[in-house]
Amino acid sequence: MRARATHDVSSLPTEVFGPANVTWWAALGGEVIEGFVLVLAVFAYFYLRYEAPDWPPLHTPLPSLRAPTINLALMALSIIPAWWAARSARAKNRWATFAGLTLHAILGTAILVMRYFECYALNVRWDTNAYGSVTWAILFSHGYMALFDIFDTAGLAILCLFLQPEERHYVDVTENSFFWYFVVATWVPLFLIVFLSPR
Amino acid sequence: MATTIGTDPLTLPPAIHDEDRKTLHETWEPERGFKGWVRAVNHKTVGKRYIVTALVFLLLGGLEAAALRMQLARPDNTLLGPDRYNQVFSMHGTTMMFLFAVPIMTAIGIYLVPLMIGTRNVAYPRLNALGYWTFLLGGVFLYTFFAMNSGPDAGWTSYTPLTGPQFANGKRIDVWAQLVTFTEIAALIAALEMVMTVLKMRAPGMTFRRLPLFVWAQFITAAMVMFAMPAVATGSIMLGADRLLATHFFNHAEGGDALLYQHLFWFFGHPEVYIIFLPALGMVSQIVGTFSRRPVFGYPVMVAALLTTGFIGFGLWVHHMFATSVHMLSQSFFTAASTMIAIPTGVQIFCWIATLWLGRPVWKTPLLFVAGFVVVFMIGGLSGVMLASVPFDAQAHDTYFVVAHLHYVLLGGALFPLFGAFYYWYPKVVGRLMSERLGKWHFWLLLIGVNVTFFPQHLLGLEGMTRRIYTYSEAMGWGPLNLVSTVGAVIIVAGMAMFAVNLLWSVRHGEDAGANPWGADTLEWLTTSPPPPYNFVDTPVVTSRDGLWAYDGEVPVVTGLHTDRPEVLVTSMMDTRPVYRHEMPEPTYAPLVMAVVIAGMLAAGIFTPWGVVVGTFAIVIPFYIWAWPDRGQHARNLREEKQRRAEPEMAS
Amino acid sequence: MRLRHHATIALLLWASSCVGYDHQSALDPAGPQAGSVHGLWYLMLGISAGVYVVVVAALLLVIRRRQAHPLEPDETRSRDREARAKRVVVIAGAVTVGVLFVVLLADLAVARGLTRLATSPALTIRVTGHQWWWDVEYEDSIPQRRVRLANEIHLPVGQPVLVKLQSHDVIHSFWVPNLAGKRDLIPGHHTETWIRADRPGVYRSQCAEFCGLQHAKMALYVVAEPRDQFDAWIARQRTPAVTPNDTLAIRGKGVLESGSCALCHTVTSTLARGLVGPNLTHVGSRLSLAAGTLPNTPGYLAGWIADPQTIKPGAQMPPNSLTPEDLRALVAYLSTLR
Amino acid sequence: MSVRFMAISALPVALSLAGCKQENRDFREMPPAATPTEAIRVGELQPGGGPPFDSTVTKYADNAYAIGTGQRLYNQMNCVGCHFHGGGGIGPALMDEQWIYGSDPAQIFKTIVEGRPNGMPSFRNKLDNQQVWQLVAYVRSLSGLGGSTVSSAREDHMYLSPDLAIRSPEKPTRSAPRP
Repeated sequence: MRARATHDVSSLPTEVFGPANVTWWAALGGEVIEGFVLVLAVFAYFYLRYEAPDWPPLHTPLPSLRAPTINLALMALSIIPAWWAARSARAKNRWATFAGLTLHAILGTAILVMRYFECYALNVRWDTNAYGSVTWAILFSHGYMALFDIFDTAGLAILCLFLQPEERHYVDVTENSFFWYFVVATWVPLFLIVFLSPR
Repeated sequence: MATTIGTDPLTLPPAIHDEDRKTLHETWEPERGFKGWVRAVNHKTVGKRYIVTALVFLLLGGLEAAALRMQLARPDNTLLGPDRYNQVFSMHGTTMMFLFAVPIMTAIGIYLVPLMIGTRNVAYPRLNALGYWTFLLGGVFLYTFFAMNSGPDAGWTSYTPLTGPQFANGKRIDVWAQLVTFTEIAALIAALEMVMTVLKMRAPGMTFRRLPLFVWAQFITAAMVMFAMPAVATGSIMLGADRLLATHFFNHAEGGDALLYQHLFWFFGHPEVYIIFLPALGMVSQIVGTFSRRPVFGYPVMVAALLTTGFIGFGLWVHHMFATSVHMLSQSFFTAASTMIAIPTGVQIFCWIATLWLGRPVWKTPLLFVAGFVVVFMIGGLSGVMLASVPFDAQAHDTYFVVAHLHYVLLGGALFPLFGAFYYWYPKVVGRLMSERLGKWHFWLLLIGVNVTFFPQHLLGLEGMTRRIYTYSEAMGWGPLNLVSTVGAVIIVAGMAMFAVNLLWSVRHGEDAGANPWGADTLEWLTTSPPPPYNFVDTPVVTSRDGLWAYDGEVPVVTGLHTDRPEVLVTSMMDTRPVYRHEMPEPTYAPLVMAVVIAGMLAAGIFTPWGVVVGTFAIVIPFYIWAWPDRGQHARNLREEKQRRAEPEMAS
Repeated sequence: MRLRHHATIALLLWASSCVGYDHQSALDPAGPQAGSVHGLWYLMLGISAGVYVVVVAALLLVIRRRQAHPLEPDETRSRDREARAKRVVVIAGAVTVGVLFVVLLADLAVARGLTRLATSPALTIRVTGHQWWWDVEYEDSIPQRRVRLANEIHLPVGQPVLVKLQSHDVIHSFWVPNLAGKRDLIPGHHTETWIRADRPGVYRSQCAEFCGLQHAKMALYVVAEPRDQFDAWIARQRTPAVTPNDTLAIRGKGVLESGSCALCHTVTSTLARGLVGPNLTHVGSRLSLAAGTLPNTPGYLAGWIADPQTIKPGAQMPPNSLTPEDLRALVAYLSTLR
Repeated sequence: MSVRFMAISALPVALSLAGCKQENRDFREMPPAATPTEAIRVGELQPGGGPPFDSTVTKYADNAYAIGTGQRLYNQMNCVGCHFHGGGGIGPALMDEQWIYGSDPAQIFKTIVEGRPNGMPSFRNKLDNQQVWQLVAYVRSLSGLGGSTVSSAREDHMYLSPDLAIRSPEKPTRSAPRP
């Protein structure tokens, strides 16, 4: 058989932003998987709640709201540097991107620290009863996801600091922010379920 | 200027010179030695390893099965005591489901799908390698503990509370739960890989309407994995937490529920069957098409059937729990769904028979295995329809009837197609054909062995022999049928020995295959056997669903990819328009290092929660190594980006 | 194929002739539920066999067709044949749907029928699963009339009996294949099933959900007997344990009360009040020992008491190093507890 | 090559020897010394050999099945009735560091077999030696003595503590001195 050139792709770009990029799809795939893990955790929550005569169980106080509310606000706030980092990355502005990432990483770390206090705000230990177990599990699975995004953010910030980012790194920055929006967005229903719905 | 695609001489357009070909070769050539071995990220290298490793687990799982059959061959046998028997049957199930069946289907996909869609590698090669290493270390982890008398001993389902902290002493169940985490990481990685490769890396012209059925099957399977695996991971992590951290997910006294575990497990466990079965259906479709010398009849129906199976597969899980007192209404729903899932599979079987009837079948070993698939699988499928019935399930559930059913389904529905696939694609992977003679011996011994082993078990089940019993008394009258079953197992072993000999012998002594020994239509047959590291000299353009059969002496190709770096073409999702050129990563240690850290974290995690905490932060190190750019490549990319930015300005 | 065929026929013949002492088969129904499932099974078997034969025959027909010249693409595609194939596949698909619908309707009809059959029970039995034996209690509004025994159920023939199920430790499953389908015993859940035996007999039941080391040796006998025999049996069970009158048995009672037995077992009207193991008040009247593992004879009983861990490794009964005389006395005493 | 291969294959063997001990399940064995209580060391002087129970003690202390069975016996023999789930109530707590009659396995063995004043009954002739050793292993594991990798995290019962939700369900004190 003979080969006949029909498509010349030499003029195509080597990197693109957004859904055309395979990395974007990796982030989306990660979101689907992580999102489904959270859905299952919520399923377990309502399954146990449906079986329980009291929710929270007898002698277990309601969760406190101060730390969770502060953290919700922090999360809402953290969207701004994430968005700013992504915008600067699209404009290929190294230092603005770096600043956005650094702010994002700092806020993210603060959120994770607050997650520790949120666990306290549950007013129940994981090994007290099934209610405690499942609420801790929800907080942890979401926190774990956030932690890995913060690892990524910090890594990209370090990269921006020491190297001139390539185009693909700018693409990574936008996808990192894309994942963070997901982290924040999933927290809203989880917050409502864990902290408000027992009231 | 002449060069080749496959064995056929192919004249390349003037743009591609021999020089470029040489560069292409140098760029993609794998590194040599131990270093190259551990750093490999090529999908074919990883795929081959995956396949070989899964076959080793098949061997181990098979030996365990043989031990079980030996123990049950006669009443009151004392070959294996209850403690050992429980470990061995749990290891058998766990190995076959988690370490053989799912991984080998994935593995064949990893090897073949990029070839079949005309690209050079999978979408995320390093992640792919990480998946393999995690899977390997998971298997090593499980068998190390098994050797230490700490093999799981509560079945591959590991129901609580039998597996909870109170009733399961020691670390045996923790090992099981953690193995699930290992395989879940590997499977999710492979699934992500497969979905994104199929969505974004198909050759121009290979729209969804032209996608080979095997790729469709792999794609749908991977999508199913993304929803099924998290469920079992959730269940097994909760189980581990109950055991290690004293949580109460499954402790009814503190508000937990043992049935929650069963829901989570079977929400994964039932789709799992289809995760094994769908790729096998894809294999059957490719084999039937090729050996009927015509495209598979009813392509749109076939695709629809695969999709329907994928969807309904998630709506059946409760039929594993009928004996737990399920509400009447949901009983009816799950019965109906479980019955109706037979329709898409039935339709596919009809389409294959129609294809064979319309075409002119060539009865080579792969097609023989397809026939065996229909003959054996049908029995499992039909007994599956029976088990969908709540009243009948109440009798047959947890008896040898179910054991017979599941083995008919898995051996008939997955193993026969899998062996067909081995005979079919082996020449592509190795460059030599497997022996037809040994193949036929393998086929007949397996066909006879499977039926002799498992058919009597239907009767045993109805006569009251329950599952997972290590012995039975003579008065039960189960002895003779069990002996027959054990004889059948011996026949299976003989058949598998034929396969093993064939597999090894043909590596050196098999007949030379050439690029396309079967005259098949899909793209992998366009390139040499075995394929070069870059798969295709030029990315082919697809013009029809019939693939190679439609080319008519001339292959339209894509030009313009860099040959001095591992570059692949990314196309748009629906119309496969070329979008950009994506540079693939170079070989790297990062996946192996990351897998070792993950394995350390998981292994430590069964002893102390701090293992997981430390491990989580330790992952950062390989993660950053992974992401950090290579210095030379970095400089080059920056230079080129600068040039590109300068060019439009000059033009304007 | 032929080998399988012969084997199948031989096995079917063998199976139908197999009527031993240990009756544990779904193929030999003795109650309404097992009966209707038995009917459903033959319906489904018939339909399945028909479908199987047709599909495999079609496959074999195709196999017998002329083979192609290897490696030539098939150029003889005719529209006519394609259309015929399409018709056949569509019809086959429609038939499949139809057949499955029939099967589904039969399933649901049988399932509905079974729920309707449960009327007001003549008797309520509470069965508690333990690793690895069954605790059986006949409920009665008057506490003194309650009967407690282990690994054995007696029922009057022809009368529905409600079985309330619960588990003491892990999940077990209660299954008397000759009478009815199985139902799980799940800690924290109260499940129930009901059974009715339409002809007298001894039906064996075995735990059907894997429950650990001795899952294989956790059986229960269901004895269906005519009403008068049953009444006599239950009246006997309501009486306290007999007081021994020969010296050996008296000594045996002493062994039971002073040794380790009393810590776990109860024999009413003695000092043995343990609640860990099976109630032994009328152990002499039972069909089996160690949850259907051994026949109830003095020899097996002595062996079981002395060394249960060889017979049922992992069972919760410890070995007892009694002197031969004590053991003989204990067995003699237990044998009198009828 | 062959040396490396041997080294690799020796590893599982070594591991299995180590692992067997923890996960082994001896259903039918007679522990040494039928009446070990008589052989408790009371002074420095000992006729012949070393302390007789060392092998027995470690064998049970590091064995998951022994501790699990001990846990079961603890419930079945109604130890729970007085000692509760280790926290103590009518009888002394078993989770803390204080041992009235000593934390040595042989001493606990003696306590169970012979009973103690103020309510602890004697289990002589009620439990066989293996069972007592299993109980000893479990009781010691309650206060963190013996292998932590072989004892379980919790049981399937209620962890009642009405007034305080943030609390640990009877966490053993791991700081108890090793004998």
